[in-house]
Amino acid sequence: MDRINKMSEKKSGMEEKLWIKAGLTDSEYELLTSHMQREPNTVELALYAQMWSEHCGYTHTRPLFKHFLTTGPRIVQGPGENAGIVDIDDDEVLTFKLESHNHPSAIAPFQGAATGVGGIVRDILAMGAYPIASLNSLHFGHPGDAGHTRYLISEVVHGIGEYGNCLGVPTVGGELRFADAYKGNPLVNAMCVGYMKKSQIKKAIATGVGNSLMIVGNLTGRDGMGGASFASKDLDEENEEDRGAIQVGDPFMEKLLIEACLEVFEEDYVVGVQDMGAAGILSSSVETASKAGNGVEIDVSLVPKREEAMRPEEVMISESQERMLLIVKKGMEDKVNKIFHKWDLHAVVIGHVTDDGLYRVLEDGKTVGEVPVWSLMDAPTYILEGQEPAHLQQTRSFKNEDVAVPDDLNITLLTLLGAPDICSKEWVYRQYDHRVQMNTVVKPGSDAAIIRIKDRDKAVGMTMDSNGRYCYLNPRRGAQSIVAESARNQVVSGAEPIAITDGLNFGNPEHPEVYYQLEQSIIGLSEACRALDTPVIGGNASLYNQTPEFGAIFPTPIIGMVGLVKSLDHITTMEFKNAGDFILMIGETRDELGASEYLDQIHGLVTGDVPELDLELESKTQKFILEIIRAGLVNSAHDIGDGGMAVALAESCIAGELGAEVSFDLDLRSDSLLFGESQTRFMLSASFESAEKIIDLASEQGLEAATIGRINTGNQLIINNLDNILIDVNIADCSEAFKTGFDKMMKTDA
Amino acid sequence: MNWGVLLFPGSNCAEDCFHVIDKVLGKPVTYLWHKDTDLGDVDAIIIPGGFSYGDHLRPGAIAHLSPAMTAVKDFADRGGLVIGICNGFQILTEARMLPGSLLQNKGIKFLCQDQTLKLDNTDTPFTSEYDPGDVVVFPIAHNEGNYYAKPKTIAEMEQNGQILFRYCNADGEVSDATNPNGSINNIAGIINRAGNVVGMMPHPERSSDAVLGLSDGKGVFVSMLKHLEAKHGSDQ
Amino acid sequence: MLKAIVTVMLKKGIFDPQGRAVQNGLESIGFEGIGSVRVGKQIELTLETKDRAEADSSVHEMCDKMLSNPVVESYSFEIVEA
Amino acid sequence: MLKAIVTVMLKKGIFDPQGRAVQNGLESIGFEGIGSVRVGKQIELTLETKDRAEADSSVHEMCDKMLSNPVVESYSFEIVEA
Ligand SMILES: Nc1ncnc2c1ncn2[C@@H]1O[C@H](COP(=O)(O)OP(=O)(O)O)[C@@H](O)[C@H]1O
Ligand SMILES: [Mg+2]
Repeated sequence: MDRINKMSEKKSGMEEKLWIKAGLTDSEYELLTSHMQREPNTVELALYAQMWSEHCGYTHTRPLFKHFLTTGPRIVQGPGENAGIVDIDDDEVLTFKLESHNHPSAIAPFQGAATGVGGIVRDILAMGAYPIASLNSLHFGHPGDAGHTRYLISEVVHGIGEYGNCLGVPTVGGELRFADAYKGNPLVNAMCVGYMKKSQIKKAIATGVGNSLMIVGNLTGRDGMGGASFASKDLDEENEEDRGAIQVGDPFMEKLLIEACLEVFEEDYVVGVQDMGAAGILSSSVETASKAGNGVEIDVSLVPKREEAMRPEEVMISESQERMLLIVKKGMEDKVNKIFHKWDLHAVVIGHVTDDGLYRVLEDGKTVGEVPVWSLMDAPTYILEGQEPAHLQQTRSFKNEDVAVPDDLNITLLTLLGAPDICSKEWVYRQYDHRVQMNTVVKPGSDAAIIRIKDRDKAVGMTMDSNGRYCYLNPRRGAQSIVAESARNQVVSGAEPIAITDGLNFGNPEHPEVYYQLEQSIIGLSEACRALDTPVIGGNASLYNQTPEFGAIFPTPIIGMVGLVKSLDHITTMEFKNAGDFILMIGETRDELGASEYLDQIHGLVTGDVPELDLELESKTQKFILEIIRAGLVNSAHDIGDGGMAVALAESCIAGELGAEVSFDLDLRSDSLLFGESQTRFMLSASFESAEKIIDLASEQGLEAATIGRINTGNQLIINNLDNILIDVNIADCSEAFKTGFDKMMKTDA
Repeated sequence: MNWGVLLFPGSNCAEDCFHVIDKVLGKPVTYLWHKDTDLGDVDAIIIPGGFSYGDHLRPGAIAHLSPAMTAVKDFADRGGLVIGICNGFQILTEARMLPGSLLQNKGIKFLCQDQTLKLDNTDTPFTSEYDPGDVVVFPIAHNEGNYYAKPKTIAEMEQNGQILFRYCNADGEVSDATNPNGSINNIAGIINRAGNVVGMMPHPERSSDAVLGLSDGKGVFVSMLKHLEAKHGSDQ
Repeated sequence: MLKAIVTVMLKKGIFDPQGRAVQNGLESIGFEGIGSVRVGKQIELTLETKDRAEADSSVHEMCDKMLSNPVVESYSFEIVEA
Repeated sequence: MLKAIVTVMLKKGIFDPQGRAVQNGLESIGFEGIGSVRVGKQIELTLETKDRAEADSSVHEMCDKMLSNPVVESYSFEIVEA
């Protein structure tokens, strides 16, 4: 080795500890020197620093993943590949995953969000699949009080739109939520779903000694230097110098990459594929080699670059976008290159699979770094001791009596309909091409997006959900509720939930309270996934989401769920369809105001406990909803979520442009009845005969169900309880509040 | 009757157009490649939507210079039917096969929505299935759909019946309030003087497969088909 | 090596929505006294030739063919030493 | 009246996909000897003030706050008589 920069030669003062600068601890440094049985040079140190970061090595989250259910009859591939795979019958499969791009989006929101989309699409492509839809989950501070937040929202939405639109992958859904906890550290999580035949599945594996590693796509530059370790630190001033690490997305290149890769995959040239995400060439090649138990060698001088004088470690960890690694059968390199050439792209051999289990970096044929592959994959993990956050004692002691019922409940309803978390997100999704590919049967604006599979009588439901406030007030039950809510969105749309991908967005796990939130949320997610039979097939962790000024974000697990609609006839939407239809409510309403949108928006309180959730009842009720939908008994279906029953009812009226009158006989506070968020509830409409059948079926199964009123052609939404009129509002006013809420919010001046 | 769908790097509605001709119309259709100078034996050419060359510089700025576009011009000069949809429209204006240009939407944002359109001239090979004044729904999805031409050009086009579709509301009213992108005279689709080259921002193909809840757009392709069939009948 | 700096702007009289949006944006954060804003493109090309006349005519041709759309845009450029 | 001509370009070292696409496009129609292409924005603002120093400082502020994103872009401007 010619290029030895012995660390020890400079190992004197603190500022000389290069491993600290690289993001490794003293004990990690000791561990890696024992793995190597010598001290690393600069190249080797960079390899460990990247691979052992939270982002690549999942150092804090890996030990917690054991809780997850990851198998099931429809699960073809669980966590461990670029994305999980589920079976949707007929030898067809879907692959999907979500990924965060929080820190890049905080700094360069347009590019950060755009490259987030690009990254997750390549994960799907690397599975051999054609990307058929994407979704996104966005969290920001409240825009009302900050021009900067409005700028972030505009730029993030623009970035997601521009990238996805150019690719021709429809952006069909997602969510957009607000809380001050995200002010300094917004969350941008993107999800992509791909489709393929079972026989087309590809793996990220470097088998076959002598096979070639080919890099395809964009040239390599110094972009995103150290992005993986950057994502594994708090966002603060000290990281200022990392902020040069901005990648620029090139969706046009990505589109060509998709076309060319899928064309190559049709032939028998490629044994393995891996996208280049965090830590670029390094992590993609280490992972593929490790899976095969092989070694690899890569010559950095062969990598096509667009910047001069790049150091070997810079080439290895560059996060230039729109690149993929193909493991190509020996002798097939020219054929691969020919297909890429057709699309005006190159495919270049940068190294080979070896049999010695070593990760060898060369420069102009000379070795400049050499470490065991296994040791790079063997990032140390940390099991920490969590501590219940101090605020929970106080928030759990909240009693409904602590707040007064508002005088004018009509105004309360209108306020909620226009509230940031509830109001129409059309401002967002009209910037996304949600119809390209001509499969979008249910477009954004309903509970789940529904994408048909061409030439088949079946479709796919897609959702993304989270609730930071719930998880802040009760991480475990909050996390359960998210899975339940996502599954509700699926079943009301006619889809049977199949599996989830999870995005773990948390603060710095080294803080015991944050670690508690992380651990409890994972336990909650796992419990709900087991109860609802939706295994976790992949996910992403984004920790260290906090700033000195605003502290840690709300604990925000985000889930992306996919469901199967077994016949196009089952597709159901939330809008009321026919005047005269009966309105039914399934599920029990209790005196639960804690953690609600209502407390937050109307009383300015983020407090109380998350509503009770009986997972067994949830599962039973969801199966029932799906059963009656499949039986053709239901004309519209909507889950009752943020803002409670009154909001759900108003949404169905607004979307259907119809009026409704409903009456209850419940001994409950008016605000609990109208706006409480008791779980496991649904709002349906059906013809008279069907409504009767639904009630009968429900009582047979011991489920709470009631016909509460009827749809009419009038312009009013009227809600009575015990002969009192609680709500009597004009649908047009509801609609106005719901549809202009977002615009108003984006125009408010500080 | 052979249909051709022209593929550029970055086209992303080519499969959609192909699907409609193949599955909805049940007619033979092939892809044409931007580098080809010989387009083979086709009777109608669709230039699909998307982001050819990433829309870099201006939408259509790079694509219109490709070898295939020279062949498309020849094809049109010989009377062949050409329809450019969305990015295809932008390419046709860049190639000067249609007058005017498509500027950025007045709201400077990408706009994807189901759009109501009013039929103007229905006496063309592309619109014969409709009646004048019909109101139809085709989705739009574009960032540069704001049609502009010099006032004199617009006046001539209006006089010659070159406007095929205008943005309107559900009642067929055409006004500034029903104009999503700032197009002059709410223009959504136009035809050349010779009557065989059309450009339109709305996507008729996305409104052709009833499963998706929209089917008004099928008429555009059926009109073209009937025209071709009549022509072939008389050729024989 | 020479460098061509090409500026492409929308022709006068054609409404520039982006310019308007920038103006509104600037005003909304408190800037006053802005008459109008136009947004165009600046394209910088390095050219391998050393011959200014040749560069000049080839950049003209690039502008006419691809870099600008004469229906709605006008262009100008200068050539400097790279 | 004064006019500020602001140029905003991606910083050196930051990948410019648009520039690359334009370069490839120009090459594909036969232009040779193009070293590199970068595409940026030119923003022209007319300002009501007559005070150059004032204009100068306010345009600087506009660039920092809205016209450019200092993380990825650099800007320059000149002020001329309108
Ligand atoms: N960021 C976004 N991108 C795309 N669609 C979105 C986004 N945010 C919300 N939507 C769409 O708006 C609708 C309402 O969202 P939301 O209120 O979160 O629904 P729910 O409460 O049923 O989960 C859904 O169709 C959703 O897909
Ligand atoms: Mg819902």
